[in-house]
Amino acid sequence: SEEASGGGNDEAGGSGACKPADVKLVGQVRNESNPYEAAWLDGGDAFAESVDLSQERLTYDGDSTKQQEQVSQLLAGDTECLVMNILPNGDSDTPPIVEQAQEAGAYLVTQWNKPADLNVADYDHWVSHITYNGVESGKQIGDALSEAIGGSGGIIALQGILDTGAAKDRFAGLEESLAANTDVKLLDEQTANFSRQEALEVTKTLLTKHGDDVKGIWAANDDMALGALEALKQAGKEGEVAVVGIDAVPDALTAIEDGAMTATVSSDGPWQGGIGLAIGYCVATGELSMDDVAAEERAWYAEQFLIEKDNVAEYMEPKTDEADFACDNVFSRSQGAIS
Amino acid sequence: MTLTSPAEHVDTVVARPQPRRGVSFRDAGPPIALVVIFLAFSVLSDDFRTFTNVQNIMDTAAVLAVVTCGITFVLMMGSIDLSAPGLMGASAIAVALLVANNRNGNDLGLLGVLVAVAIAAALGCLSGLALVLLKVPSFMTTLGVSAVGLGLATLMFNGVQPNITDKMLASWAVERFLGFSYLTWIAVACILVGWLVQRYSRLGRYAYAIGGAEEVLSLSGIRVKPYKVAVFTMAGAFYGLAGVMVTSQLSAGLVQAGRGFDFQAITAAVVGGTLLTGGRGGVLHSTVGVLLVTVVINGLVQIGVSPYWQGGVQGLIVVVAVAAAVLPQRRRNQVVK
Amino acid sequence: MSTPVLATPAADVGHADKGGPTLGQRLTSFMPLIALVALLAALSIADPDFLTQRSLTAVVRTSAPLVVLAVGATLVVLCGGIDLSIAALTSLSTVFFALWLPDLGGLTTLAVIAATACIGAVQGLTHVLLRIPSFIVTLGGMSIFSAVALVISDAGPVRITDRAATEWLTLYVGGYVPMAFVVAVIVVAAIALVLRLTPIQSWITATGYSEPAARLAGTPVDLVKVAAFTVSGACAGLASVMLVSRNFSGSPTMADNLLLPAVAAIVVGGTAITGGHGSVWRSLVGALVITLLRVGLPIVGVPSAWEQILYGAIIVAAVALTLDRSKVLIIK
Amino acid sequence: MSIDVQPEQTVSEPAPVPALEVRGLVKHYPGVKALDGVDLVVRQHEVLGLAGENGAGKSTLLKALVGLVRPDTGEIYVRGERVRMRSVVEAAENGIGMVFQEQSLVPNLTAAENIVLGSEGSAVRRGVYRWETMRKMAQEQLDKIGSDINPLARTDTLSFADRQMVEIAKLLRIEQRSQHPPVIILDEPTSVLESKEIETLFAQVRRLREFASVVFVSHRLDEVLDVCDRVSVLRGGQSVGELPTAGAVPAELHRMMIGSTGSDDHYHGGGVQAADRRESLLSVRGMSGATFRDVDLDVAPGEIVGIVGVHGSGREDVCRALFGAEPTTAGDVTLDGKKLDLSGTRAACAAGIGYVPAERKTEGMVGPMSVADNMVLTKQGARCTGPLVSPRKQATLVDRWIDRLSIRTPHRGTAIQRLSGGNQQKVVLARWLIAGDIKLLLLDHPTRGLDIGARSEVYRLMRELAGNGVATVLLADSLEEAIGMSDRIVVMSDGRVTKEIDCPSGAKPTPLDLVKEMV
Ligand SMILES: Nc1ncnc2c1ncn2[C@@H]1O[C@H](COP(=O)(O)OP(=O)(O)OP(=O)(O)O)[C@@H](O)[C@H]1O
Ligand SMILES: Nc1ncnc2c1ncn2[C@@H]1O[C@H](COP(=O)(O)OP(=O)(O)OP(=O)(O)O)[C@@H](O)[C@H]1O
Ligand SMILES: [Mg+2]
Ligand SMILES: [Mg+2]
Repeated sequence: SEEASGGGNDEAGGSGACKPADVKLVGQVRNESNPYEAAWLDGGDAFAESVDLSQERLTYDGDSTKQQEQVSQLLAGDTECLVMNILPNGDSDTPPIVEQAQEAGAYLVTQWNKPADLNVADYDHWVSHITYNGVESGKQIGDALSEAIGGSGGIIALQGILDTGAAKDRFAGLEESLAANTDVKLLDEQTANFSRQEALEVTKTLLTKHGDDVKGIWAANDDMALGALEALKQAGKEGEVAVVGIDAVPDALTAIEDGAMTATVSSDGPWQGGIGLAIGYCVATGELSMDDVAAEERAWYAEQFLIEKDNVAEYMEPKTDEADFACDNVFSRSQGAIS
Repeated sequence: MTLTSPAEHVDTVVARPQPRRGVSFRDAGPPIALVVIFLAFSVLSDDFRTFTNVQNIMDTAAVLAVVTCGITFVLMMGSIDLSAPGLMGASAIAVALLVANNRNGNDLGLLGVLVAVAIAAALGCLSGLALVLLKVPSFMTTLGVSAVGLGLATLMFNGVQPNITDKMLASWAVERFLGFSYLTWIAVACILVGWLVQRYSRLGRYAYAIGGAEEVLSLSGIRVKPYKVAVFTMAGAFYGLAGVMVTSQLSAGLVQAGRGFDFQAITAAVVGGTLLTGGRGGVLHSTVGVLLVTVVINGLVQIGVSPYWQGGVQGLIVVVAVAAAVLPQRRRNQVVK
Repeated sequence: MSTPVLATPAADVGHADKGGPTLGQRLTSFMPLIALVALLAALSIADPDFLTQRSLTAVVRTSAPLVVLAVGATLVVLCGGIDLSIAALTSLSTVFFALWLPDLGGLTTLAVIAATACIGAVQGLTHVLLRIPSFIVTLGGMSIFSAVALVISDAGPVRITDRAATEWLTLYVGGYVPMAFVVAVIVVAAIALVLRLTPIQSWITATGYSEPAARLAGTPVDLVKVAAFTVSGACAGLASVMLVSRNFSGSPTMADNLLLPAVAAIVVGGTAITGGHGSVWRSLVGALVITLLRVGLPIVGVPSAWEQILYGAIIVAAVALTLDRSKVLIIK
Repeated sequence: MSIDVQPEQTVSEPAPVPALEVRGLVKHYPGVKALDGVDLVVRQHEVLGLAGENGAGKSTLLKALVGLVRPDTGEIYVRGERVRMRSVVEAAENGIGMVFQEQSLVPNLTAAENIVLGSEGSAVRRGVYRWETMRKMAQEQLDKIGSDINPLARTDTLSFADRQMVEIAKLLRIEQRSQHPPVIILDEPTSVLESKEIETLFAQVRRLREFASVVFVSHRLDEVLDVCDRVSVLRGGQSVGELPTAGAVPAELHRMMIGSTGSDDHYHGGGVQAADRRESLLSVRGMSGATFRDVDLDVAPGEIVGIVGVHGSGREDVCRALFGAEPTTAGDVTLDGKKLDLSGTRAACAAGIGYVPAERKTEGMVGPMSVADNMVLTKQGARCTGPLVSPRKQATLVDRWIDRLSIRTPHRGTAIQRLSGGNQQKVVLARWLIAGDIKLLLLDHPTRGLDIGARSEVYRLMRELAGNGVATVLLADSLEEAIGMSDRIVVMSDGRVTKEIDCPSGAKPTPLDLVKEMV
């Protein structure tokens, strides 16, 4: 049952026999106007170059419908050797993408968002789904925050876009962390929609509301953490309140290096941009047979690291290793199947 | 026969209604709503009625106030302007790349700010030109120009976040004068300038008149097109400044710096009593609207409304506030669009 | 009462059937189509693969929800108002659909449309009774609907397991024409037909051009406006069913980004945003233009930043082409 | 043409250069020839009347003179020099200015701003307003015409008549603008004025003649003859002659306008006798509203009741209240024995009430809609079979009424805003008549801006309707009209009914009688 439909057929299910030159690589993210996603697409370009192809860069402005529209249009073209590395806008956007890709016979890798009950193994053209363990990261930075404020005191939480899985998982992680650190008190939680600017305003308001009770700020991503830092600066509390985030965007790393921020969790954009295409490419060209893809490699957590002041230097320069993208090595960063 | 009718004795001169000066009753709705809402939150939350929170409200309102200042002139003409997000994005990135930053060696300081504002003004001018030359409704020209602005911003952004290291610009958001941040004072200055323009300049009065009866201006031999273009340009400059202010707040130039400001500013202006059909209201009206909207957002966080309900309650309060404000002016046959 | 006969006969009144619309005027009503064809031609030149049957089928299939949304809101715009809540209402009703489906089964579609029609009517009533500008009412509606959707969906997508209820929308008529688009066209045709054959058309037009005059002529202005909002709401409901059939789930933010495209579709079609002049057919074509721009530009390989710049420039140019300026005296 | 007259003016010469001369002006609109070779001469220091039926082309001609209409062919000479008017500014520089038929003030600006609009001079220096200078400038203009309007009042707070005065005050600024003696064009300036204001205006016109030429248009022929030195007559876009006013009578002028002998009996006699008014169709008891109190009013079937009163007497609002367009606070109103629902215009229409508003342009018609659509706007049933519109039925119906009322329009599908004012009014009137189910007509200045022929037709129509049992409430354009048309006159003052005067044909009161009651 674990070996499900993937390898069911004698033609090796979704495994393809495309000539490397016929493969068409597509990377799709929300927009190119934030460093993380721009780096993702650049990573994709780098991989494409390594196999003498080019990547078609698509962006959909964080607009779910536009993403669906683009995907349908893409799949209305030639799909035989199409490889897509897609960041679905939200959990609910994944199923239609998957179904369409399956129907059209394109090779699909998705990242970050997927409804928990959607099973990758049920589709032979949905090669893989990669994500980071949000509960884990939320908990890691929660713990780091507790430690930074000395194990007791009030904190405030800035949530992401409320209806995304990432926001929920990360907040669940915080709650786990709080359950373990009983002296840390969650004073308030508000959403700032993953946005730096909204985080600035919400934090300012919460700072006036709770004043000096606020010892730490937990943010569901680095952008909001950076917004919170600005708010602290404007309130004259720079350095007095610990701030943690997730994503390891360059600015956050700098902030950690400078001591303004306490911790973040790495997610490696360039690697994500490359790895999705690499997996799809390997399967499309037949270098990797779907039969050989283990069940726990169909949907998996990628390796992530808690970055604090002591190890930040290692992450300052993004290093994507071409070896990561070799067909026999594409799952090297797996931390196990998504449970 | 008509002429010689002795009816001329009839027209007894009734005491003429003296014109209203200062605040008139029909303008009183929004300020009253502001006071009521402020008092209501003060009662509901002790944290709300602190001086620091008032400071906070003012600081928060600053950017929106500047955007609204610009949009008010456009609304006064009866046009609409959705270009704030694009123009602010373009100017935010531009200023971040022009003052001292981590991306390049530029260090233009105040000149950089001026260039960024000028870029936004030029884009605003483009909306105005498309409106008067191509005769495309402002709704569309500004929507289009906003997209163009975002595109330009994305081009300049080029994948790497520009962070500012410029001391002067960074200080705007942090340094305080008389308890309020420099940004708040910049907003106050903008409102003052806007008000003076509206009341004492030909541009402002003509913008107001265009909203009242555009065709009459042409009949009086006034070429309205240049004024329309000028109004959009001026609005663009205000958005540009707002983009710079956001950059100062965040110490970074974001393409999304202006996201949501278009509808927020229109809401604020309308809540303050500026009519979307033009010819009514003004900068001071809009300022009241900005404060009202900001107070509501701040107050809801202060009294701890669930983040899930925040948006909904805000929407409800805006509708109720406008309903209360128009109640005294309800007339039959009144046109409400 | 017998109709009075007047002494002075009409001297030289030339009201014979000459002087109808001239060729030029007729041409302007085809401008949206011309814009559409020109855009399609440009995209095909940029990427010859774009002009395939499969690709065109995908475009019309994709456009269906936008067409329905735009057409509903067109009625409100024709009356001189604006409906900013359509997108949020669509999102909300995708959640309704997903939540109700297990209980209502096949009736869910009707129930959702009825519910959104009622919500539209409530907005319309708020607008006409409280005399609040439609811009504000629907802006408030927009945030309220979003909040309700977030709360009832528990801030996440609600999957639907029983796809039978929306299966029909994913079929193809004659193997090529997507059912969703056929439904959209039927909606447009039905609305257009009702408008054409009944006095409602002239009520809407009069209301849009000059509300005081319409009111003093005894036109049921308030009724017409409430009806327009009701239809707009119902269309949002139908659009949500189409989206659900495509996404297999309801989500509280699914359609939120369709607001500006829908309004842009209306304006690109040449309907005057100030009210009075326009038609639902124009919005249909406008929605196709907008869809082509949304999907076509990136697919033919325009880079993201340039895509936005082109999008901005093209919508302005399209309106410059399609708007019949003889019907709209003052362009605001 | 080769009249290259000497540019330097020698006033002593026997035939001085005309201030303005027009030759062979032609202007086509789709389906109409608005001007068909018009010639016109305006001499220096004269008041020239321009007469003609509705749609004769007067406004078009005058607009061509100030550059608002670009004629197809033809020449315009100002003081002997050929000029091409391309804009109002150019016209003003040539000393030509115009008060438009439809009011053209910016409602949300102050009167002062409106007066100086477009010629601010020292009131705006380098783009900056100097309010005090502006107020003084405006005050000066207002003083000239003896108006006591506060220059800093917002224009939309002023009455209709006051706004007209502001327009004239504004026009007189042209004196400052051109070094030549100006030509001042007044297109129907009196149609909304009251007698006293008309007198003031005429005094102004006479004063203007001292240093300017004036072109004056009015449909009140007696006015034209009174104030003008000479009248030029237009018919169907052509000049058909001119008439010195000395000794001329209105009938003579009217004959020239319509090309045949018209009837002198404008009001067509008739009317109901007091005895016939036993049961009233409309009965109003103690109706009160924002601007009127305790109004009692009865109108019998077939009766025409005129309401007279000065500005602010509340008579317009009474009319609107009866039509459900203005809220009432108290009162019983019954129509035909049934209680009348005053909650909205729709109920009023359904009850068989019709209303013709005074502000035709904004309230009476929907400009961009066709003549046909405007005509059937209210009584949709008349063009429908069942719930569906029948285009054939509509065409027949509309064309029949276009004929009946001699509406000059190229086509029933022409936008009503392209028609001349008088023809627009006829369409609006027809709106209430087409279904033949009207019981009560409320007419607010129904003949405003109508030529004598059209007016006569409206009167005839009113009589005809009255003869068929329609009750009419008339807010007349002049006291004479009220007296001539009404069977009974109700005087209102300060929101109350102060007097009722029987007004049967044969025993009409004089205007003086009414005036005494109105004060
Ligand atoms: N002496 C003056 N000094 C400066 N401005 C003046 C003066 N007189 C009039 N104005 C201008 O004229 C306008 C109309 O004046 P008024 O006070 O009647 O209306 P308002 O209150 O501005 O209108 P609204 O009700 O639309 O706000 C004012 O907005 C003002 O700008
Ligand atoms: N913009 C226009 N488009 C088309 N036809 C027009 C336009 N303006 C005027 N006309 C037509 O030209 C003719 C002359 O109109 P004009 O307004 O000059 O008449 P008038 O003599 O001023 O009438 P009135 O006494 O009613 O004001 C009319 O038949 C009218 O329908
Ligand atoms: Mg005021
Ligand atoms: Mg005229």
